[in-house]
Amino acid sequence: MPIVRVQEADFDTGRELDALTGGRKDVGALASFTGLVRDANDGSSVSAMTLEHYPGMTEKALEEICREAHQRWRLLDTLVIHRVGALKPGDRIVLVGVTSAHRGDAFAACEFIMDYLKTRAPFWKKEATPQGERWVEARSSDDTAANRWRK
Amino acid sequence: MPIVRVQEADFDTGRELDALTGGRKDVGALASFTGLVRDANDGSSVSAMTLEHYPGMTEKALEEICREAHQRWRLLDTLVIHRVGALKPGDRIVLVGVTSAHRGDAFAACEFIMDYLKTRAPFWKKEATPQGERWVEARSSDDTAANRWRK
Amino acid sequence: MVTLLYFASLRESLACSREQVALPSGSPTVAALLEQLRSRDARWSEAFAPGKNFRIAVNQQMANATTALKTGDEIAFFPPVTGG
Amino acid sequence: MVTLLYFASLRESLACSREQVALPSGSPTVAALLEQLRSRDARWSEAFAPGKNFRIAVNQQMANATTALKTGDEIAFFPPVTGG
Repeated sequence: MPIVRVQEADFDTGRELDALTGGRKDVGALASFTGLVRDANDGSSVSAMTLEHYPGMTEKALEEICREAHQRWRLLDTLVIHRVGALKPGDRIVLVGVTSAHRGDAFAACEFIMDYLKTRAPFWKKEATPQGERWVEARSSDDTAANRWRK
Repeated sequence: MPIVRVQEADFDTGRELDALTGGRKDVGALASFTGLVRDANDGSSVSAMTLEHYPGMTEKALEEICREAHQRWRLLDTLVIHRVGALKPGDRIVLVGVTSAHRGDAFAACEFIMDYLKTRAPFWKKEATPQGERWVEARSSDDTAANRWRK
Repeated sequence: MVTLLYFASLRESLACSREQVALPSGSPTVAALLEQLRSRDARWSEAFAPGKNFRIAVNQQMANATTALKTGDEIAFFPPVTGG
Repeated sequence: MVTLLYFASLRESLACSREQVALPSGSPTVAALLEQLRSRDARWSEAFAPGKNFRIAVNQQMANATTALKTGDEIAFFPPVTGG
């Protein structure tokens, strides 16, 4: 089942992942990914970041990505938590967790969700650098990563 | 840097992953995998599991797998914790964590470490089933998974 | 009327996050709406110039220039996304 | 002398986890050691029969039948691994 949350608050990785597996005895594999704010990007130091999103569409897009993952692989649960608002280097941005009986499905679905989130979920990053604020440009490598999953 | 631990005790996933990223501001991506004991395998219910290993060689094999991952991808840290001894369904068996600036490297290395661990690290599982105890047979799908990474 | 939303760099360069406009007449599409927006002034025509890399959502689903519009729709314009 | 270790199902079927044996004479290899073990009795010859799926480590590194042996080596025999 997909669980999707968009929030300003930080999250507790251990508690979230434990909740995905806790009490279940049919989970053999839990793959997870955490994205964090780096203090450097595209050759500039980064002192702060602001994450804008499209309330309403964001949640729909994330749920749709998770549902597509459930259709493609044999999964038990999927979790996406994505933060918005003001963040600083070292802060967590996103957590994706996927449980399955077997690791191949869990790994593939976790990476798929991240690749699709990067290209289809309406979030935008603005970085504060010594040269001023700047919107992060979309990377063609993210499109390439997402296109790998085309059937 | 590779961190490898083989232990009977359970581990705290959140604390271990937080320690991998904590205080660093150059980590953009943390990929992790947790393997757990399932209550069913190969058509039988499983009530308990015992994990045997080869003390000394186990740690060397895991460190070598991590070092190979560091050679293949641009990584910051790698972590492997593997439990041995008596386990029951729902228990954690293994945690692999990989940090990198970018997610592609972290995902690939995390899956690589699991695939190599499954085929090269000297652990053996014995399951208790209603028909008695049995040693888990190696899966050809694990060899196939590991062979994907051959250069 | 339809609701238009602008996000991120597009919101900033147009100095507008949300507005209500009348639909183009006939069988309106996103393309007709874009034509109407471009006709406002240089800033708007540049933001939505052909070849500019922006995304369109209609009622919170990804859409494109040929997507049909009807009264009450929520149409969003934004740059390529950069979350995660 | 060399130390031999047996793990998992092999340890159980041979009823032995660890022993010390003399090296085969000449330029000893794992193959010569295996020949010596097979000559013990039916249980040992079956456990290490050609085509049996077992693994060999010498001094905690994966090895094979052609690996050379010397006094003091630790040689381990075990089934394919199943951790994770």
